[in-house]
Amino acid sequence: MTVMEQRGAYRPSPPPAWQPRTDPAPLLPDAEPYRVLGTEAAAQADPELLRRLYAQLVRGRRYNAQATALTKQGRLAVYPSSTGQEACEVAAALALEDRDWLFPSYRDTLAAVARGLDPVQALTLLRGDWHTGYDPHEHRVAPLCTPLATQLPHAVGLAHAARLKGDDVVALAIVGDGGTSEGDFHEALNFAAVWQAPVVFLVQNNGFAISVPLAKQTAAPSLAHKAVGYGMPGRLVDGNDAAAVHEVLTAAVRHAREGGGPTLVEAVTYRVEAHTNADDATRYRGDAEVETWRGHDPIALLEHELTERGLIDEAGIRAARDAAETMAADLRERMNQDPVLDPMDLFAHVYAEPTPQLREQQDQLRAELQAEGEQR
Amino acid sequence: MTVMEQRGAYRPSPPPAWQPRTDPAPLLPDAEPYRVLGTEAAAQADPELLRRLYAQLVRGRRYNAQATALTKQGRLAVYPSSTGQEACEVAAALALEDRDWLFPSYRDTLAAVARGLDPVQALTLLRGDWHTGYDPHEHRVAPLCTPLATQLPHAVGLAHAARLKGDDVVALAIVGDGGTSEGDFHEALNFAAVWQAPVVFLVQNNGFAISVPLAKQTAAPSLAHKAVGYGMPGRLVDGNDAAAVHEVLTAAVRHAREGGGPTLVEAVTYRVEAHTNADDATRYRGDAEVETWRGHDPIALLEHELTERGLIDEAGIRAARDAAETMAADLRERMNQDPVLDPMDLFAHVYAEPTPQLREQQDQLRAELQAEGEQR
Amino acid sequence: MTTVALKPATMAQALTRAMRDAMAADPSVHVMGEDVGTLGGVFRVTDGLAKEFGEDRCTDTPLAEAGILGTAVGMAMYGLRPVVEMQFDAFAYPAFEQLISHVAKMRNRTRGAMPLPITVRVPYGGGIGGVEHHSDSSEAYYMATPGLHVVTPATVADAYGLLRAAIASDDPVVFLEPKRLYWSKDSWNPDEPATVEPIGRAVVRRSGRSATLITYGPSVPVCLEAAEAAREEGWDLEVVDLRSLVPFDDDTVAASVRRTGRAVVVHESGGFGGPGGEIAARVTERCFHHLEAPVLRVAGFDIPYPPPMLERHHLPGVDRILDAVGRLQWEAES
Amino acid sequence: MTTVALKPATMAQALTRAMRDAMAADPSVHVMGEDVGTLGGVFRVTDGLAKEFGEDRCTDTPLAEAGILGTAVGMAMYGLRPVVEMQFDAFAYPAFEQLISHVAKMRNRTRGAMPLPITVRVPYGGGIGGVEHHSDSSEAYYMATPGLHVVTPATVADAYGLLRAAIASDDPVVFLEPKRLYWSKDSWNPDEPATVEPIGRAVVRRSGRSATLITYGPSVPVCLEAAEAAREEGWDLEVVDLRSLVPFDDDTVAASVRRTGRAVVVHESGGFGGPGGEIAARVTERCFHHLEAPVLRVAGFDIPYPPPMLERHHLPGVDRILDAVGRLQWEAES
Ligand SMILES: Cc1ncc(C[n+]2csc(CCOP(=O)(O)OP(=O)(O)O)c2C)c(N)n1
Ligand SMILES: Cc1ncc(C[n+]2csc(CCOP(=O)(O)OP(=O)(O)O)c2C)c(N)n1
Ligand SMILES: [Mg+2]
Ligand SMILES: [Mg+2]
Repeated sequence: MTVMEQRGAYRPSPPPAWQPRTDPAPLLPDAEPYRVLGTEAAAQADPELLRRLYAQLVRGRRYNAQATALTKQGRLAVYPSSTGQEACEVAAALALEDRDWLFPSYRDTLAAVARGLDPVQALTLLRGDWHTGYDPHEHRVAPLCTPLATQLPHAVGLAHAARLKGDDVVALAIVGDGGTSEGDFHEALNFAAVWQAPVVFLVQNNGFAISVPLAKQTAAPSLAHKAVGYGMPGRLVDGNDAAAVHEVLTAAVRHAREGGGPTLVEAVTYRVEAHTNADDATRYRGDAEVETWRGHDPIALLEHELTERGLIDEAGIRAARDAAETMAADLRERMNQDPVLDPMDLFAHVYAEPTPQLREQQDQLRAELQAEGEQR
Repeated sequence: MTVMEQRGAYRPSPPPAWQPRTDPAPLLPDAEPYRVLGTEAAAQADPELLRRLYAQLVRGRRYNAQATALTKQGRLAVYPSSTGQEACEVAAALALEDRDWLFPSYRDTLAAVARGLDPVQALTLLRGDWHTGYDPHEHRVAPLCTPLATQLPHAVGLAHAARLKGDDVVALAIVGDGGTSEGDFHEALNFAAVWQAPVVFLVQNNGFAISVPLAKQTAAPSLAHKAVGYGMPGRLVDGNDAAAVHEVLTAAVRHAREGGGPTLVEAVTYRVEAHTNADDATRYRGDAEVETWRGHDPIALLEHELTERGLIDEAGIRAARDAAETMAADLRERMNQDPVLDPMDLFAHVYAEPTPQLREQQDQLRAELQAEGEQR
Repeated sequence: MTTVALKPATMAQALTRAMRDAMAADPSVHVMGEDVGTLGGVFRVTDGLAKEFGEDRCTDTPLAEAGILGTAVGMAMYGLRPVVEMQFDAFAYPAFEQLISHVAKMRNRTRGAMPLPITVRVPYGGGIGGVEHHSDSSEAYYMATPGLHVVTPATVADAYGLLRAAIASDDPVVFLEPKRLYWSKDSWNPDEPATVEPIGRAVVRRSGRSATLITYGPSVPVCLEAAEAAREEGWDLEVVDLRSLVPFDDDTVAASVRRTGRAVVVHESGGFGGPGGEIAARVTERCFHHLEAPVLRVAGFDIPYPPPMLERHHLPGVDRILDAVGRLQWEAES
Repeated sequence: MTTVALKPATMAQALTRAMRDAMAADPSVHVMGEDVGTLGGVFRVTDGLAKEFGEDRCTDTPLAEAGILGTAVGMAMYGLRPVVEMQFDAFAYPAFEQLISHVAKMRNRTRGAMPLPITVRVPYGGGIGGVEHHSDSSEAYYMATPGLHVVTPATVADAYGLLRAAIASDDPVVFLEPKRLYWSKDSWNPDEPATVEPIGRAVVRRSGRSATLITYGPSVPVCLEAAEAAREEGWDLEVVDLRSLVPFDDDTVAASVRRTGRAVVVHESGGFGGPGGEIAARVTERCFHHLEAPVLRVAGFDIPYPPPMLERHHLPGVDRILDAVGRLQWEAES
């Protein structure tokens, strides 16, 4: 066989496989984060929704403060606060219907709580009496996910399965700016787009992954610009503007519900407190930056809007605060009780039925506990 | 502590962290794959370069044919042909300086050969007498990489290390359309962009990952659109137009060399033959598609240009073919010799020094071989 | 459902049949992976499933193993029973995190609220002349991970029975398919498929009185061959096919070794840190006073899997097994 | 180089000092990982390195473990000596493919042309009240992977010595740091750092005649404590600290067991498929006729690592070790 026999024909056209596919333009995010509060768009917002958001923000802030306080009292092993990020947490919860699913990261207990989860159950992982402290099916909240970005493919798979079954279910998954660097982020978004799965990916860009600032995490124009590479819309939103986050997420959820496929939403926000109570943020950032962000506080932004426009009065504000205090008091009280633990639970859920090997170990621990009990 | 004390101040500005960063516009690929041959741009091309590319394409096609023939003769365990993709393979090799590094995937033995590697060494992996059949340092060709996309972070690390050492070295890594779905692709591009490492990523979009067509692999407008999500330029090129691929890659290499950071290049091409000799492509695609692509053959495209413009004559074409035949004859002859193997090599390179455990196993095999020898 | 005459059948065909029957019986069974749909898998083990059940039930995924297993987790969360194919042993590694931190742990993490009935099919082991990264024996990784079941068939009938049991299991199962047995044939009758036994039972493939060969998967036929050859040397070897590495059938194995008093564990996986250490240790714990000699191990060398032309020197063969049997301190006997 | 008085020092400080000395001695040593630069690591083990050597030598990477290890591979290909930090044990899993298929195999794949002198530091094990995925004992995975060295210190001096040796090694080393010993103190003198012994030597931490406890890393102090407690029961226990799991110091271990005739392997990792099986099997192979009882194992249970409030029931403690010692068939003695 000679080379010439092997050679194909000449045709000076563009490569045949290539066709202009999806138009990229509508997938690209706007040049600025979308805002509602303090802009003309605010006039369109539903006052009732704004008041609901406000009450939840106030409650969320109080929840964060209470949880952090519990770490100091030794009642929580660790707490990653979402103080300053409440608008994202709350809007994510409120953008979903009951039948939808939330896939939180380890920082998003507040989103789970705003969705209806008992705060004590939400904090189980961080108290340390078990891992996931709730039945995920009850409120359709997936287990809080510690390994970063690894829950994103779960959200895609669940949404895909629901669609295959003909169920009207959207999954909303939350990930941090740092988490976008993981391979699982990439694979999840790609699967979602190829399968046109009803998923919304919410990136809470809070400026840091523990000590690592965004500039060391990515060189992209914005994280929302990643969307076009998967063929899904990317949206950029002011993450401290609860009305804006809610609007953008609601639109993305609707888009997904209507068969439009996934959306990537980047919410620009800031982690006002340290990474967790165990972290020392002064090692990697200055007070000035934090102070600047305190000037863009999600509660203040919304309260200003509500007050300015006469949508809330002193009593309304007080009611929100009181409700938050009640939640906090109840949480404090219940967290101050020692959980009742059964060490034998260690073996109860490894498999549907313990293996013969586990049964032996179970017997061993039982005997040890008995001996311990007798000694006392 | 009450909620109000916890609350920050009001400031109706955009979120402080957010600044318009990199301008996305220049990072986006053109709407159509860039072409040179058969367009006005061809007039600008260096005739000497075109002739060099032509000779290499012809040689590459012959190399592919010879390697495939060797599988039929049982001289190669398996061969993934790059027939139809020679323009990418050859242009990748020629776009680099000697001091640069090439990171091929398992399909890219031709790129390695075009870079100067002995074809027999390049085929060692596929013959089965060892894994990497050459010293990567000699021609600065990283080991052929079978696990898809996993060599991309290596390319980034090497380029980064060279830059840290002050060396003028660019790394060019090749990956398939399927490989872009892997997490390692994502992580490699992100690291490259954050570190501004001198790397060029060449995606050979040949339409398939074994049997899986591009439409099941991605929903993106193009694979080159992924670049903007990392903050690097994305370029789309006709992968069968050797002059175009060479020009785009050369520009990307220069950009990297000058400190401009990485580029993602998508070359639109087609895998004319089956995935490997062991594959049956009729199971997943029709002849018509293949025929269409044979009409956009890289050799024919370039030969037409050269002939039309009088840059090559019959003698020149014959010379290229003769050189290819000589290479093929030499390759055939050398591959028809049985490689000399020493089973004791199994232990020679696991560690710098064999562990005591390996020494025991070494002794065992030595004794077995001796016993075998005595039996004969 | 039409009946296909598969008599004699290959192990690959039995596996296909198991998935087909499972999919027909239970609409929540979904097959997914690279090239499993249109192509029917690079080993043709999923051949015909997409055609019969549609692409939504047998899906060609994008090329990303963590994504495949990760989305399977989500699908299982929603009540499906994904059967995931990893194309080759070493290409399952990108999915390691999903397997270890989620698949293996989800039931436990959620106190049983979220079991994950996922079957992860992994073609494994060597002997087929595969180039690097295509012949790993990765069972040690899976065995060391609580929450996973780990099974591997050695016969055509077991391929069917174990895969049905794996898919039916409410726990995740790593289903290791010995590549070099894919084309092994048997006169297995697919119309009377073996009763599906629960996972976890070893089987004595050959009875013997001198010593026990404990093995599984690709090494079972090798051990049976060795047992035949051993007769010439005057040894009557028993061969135990574990079939399930997790759970481990201590009863069957210990009963055999107590009878014979001597044992060799045989596998293709590297010896150091491989399954054989665990097996030898547990046998010794249980049978110490019945042992005439230490339990020995015949395994692959502790090296990266060799290139095709050298693999025969690596793989435990009949001679190496007989050598080990010879070292079982027979002098003590006489 | 200024000398810091670190006397007594913690294990964390000794590790920092080892990296600092290695970086000062060899400009090709680069530290990289999540939060290792400005913050100095979540355990502060890289504290001060970025300040002293600059961010190019101690680099905060993007958050992606495969990317971290994968780029380290490329850096090592170009002659650097990367010291990679994985933030926690379970967060090393996303890098598994890079570790198994590239880091462990590159030297072999290239016939020695491309060795990869990479140190992968992995804080491992429990006992610090970490939430899920923060307390895995993953050594079994690494032990089963030819091409890797696997070491783990139990003392402050060894932390320094072994890490220097790991960084100096031309082979990749998985360096397992027992998290709960990070703050253990010793009167180690950093100005006369222990001579850097080559990797692969176990050490007898306590001599005894009744039985040998074979252990490593976080379980060494527990075994020493158990040995003290055992005196009351009339047992004089020897404690062997393996320090290196790969290569394994068969000579030291076997010599001890031949002396004592009895052995218990103790580790925190799960028992089934864990390091103990390998260790028990090799000890038995070598010391069969010296053994008065089977080698027993005291290990973590075969379960996902428990939540903080239950971890004490999982971790092998003094009582469980003494129970095992008690089962070493002492009746036979009398
Ligand atoms: C796979 C993985 N790697 C590392 C970690 C350790 N870790 C916990 S939080 C964190 C930073 C996360 O940053 P980001 O994604 O931005 O979320 P944020 O903390 O800001 O909410 C890191 C590195 C982890 N949990 N998972
Ligand atoms: C990590 C990994 N997963 C799966 C495979 C098996 N495999 C080999 S080639 C191939 C398809 C590759 O497609 P693409 O990246 O488009 O490259 P092409 O073959 O078209 O050159 C697959 C799935 C592999 N080699 N590595
Ligand atoms: Mg963040
Ligand atoms: Mg392809």
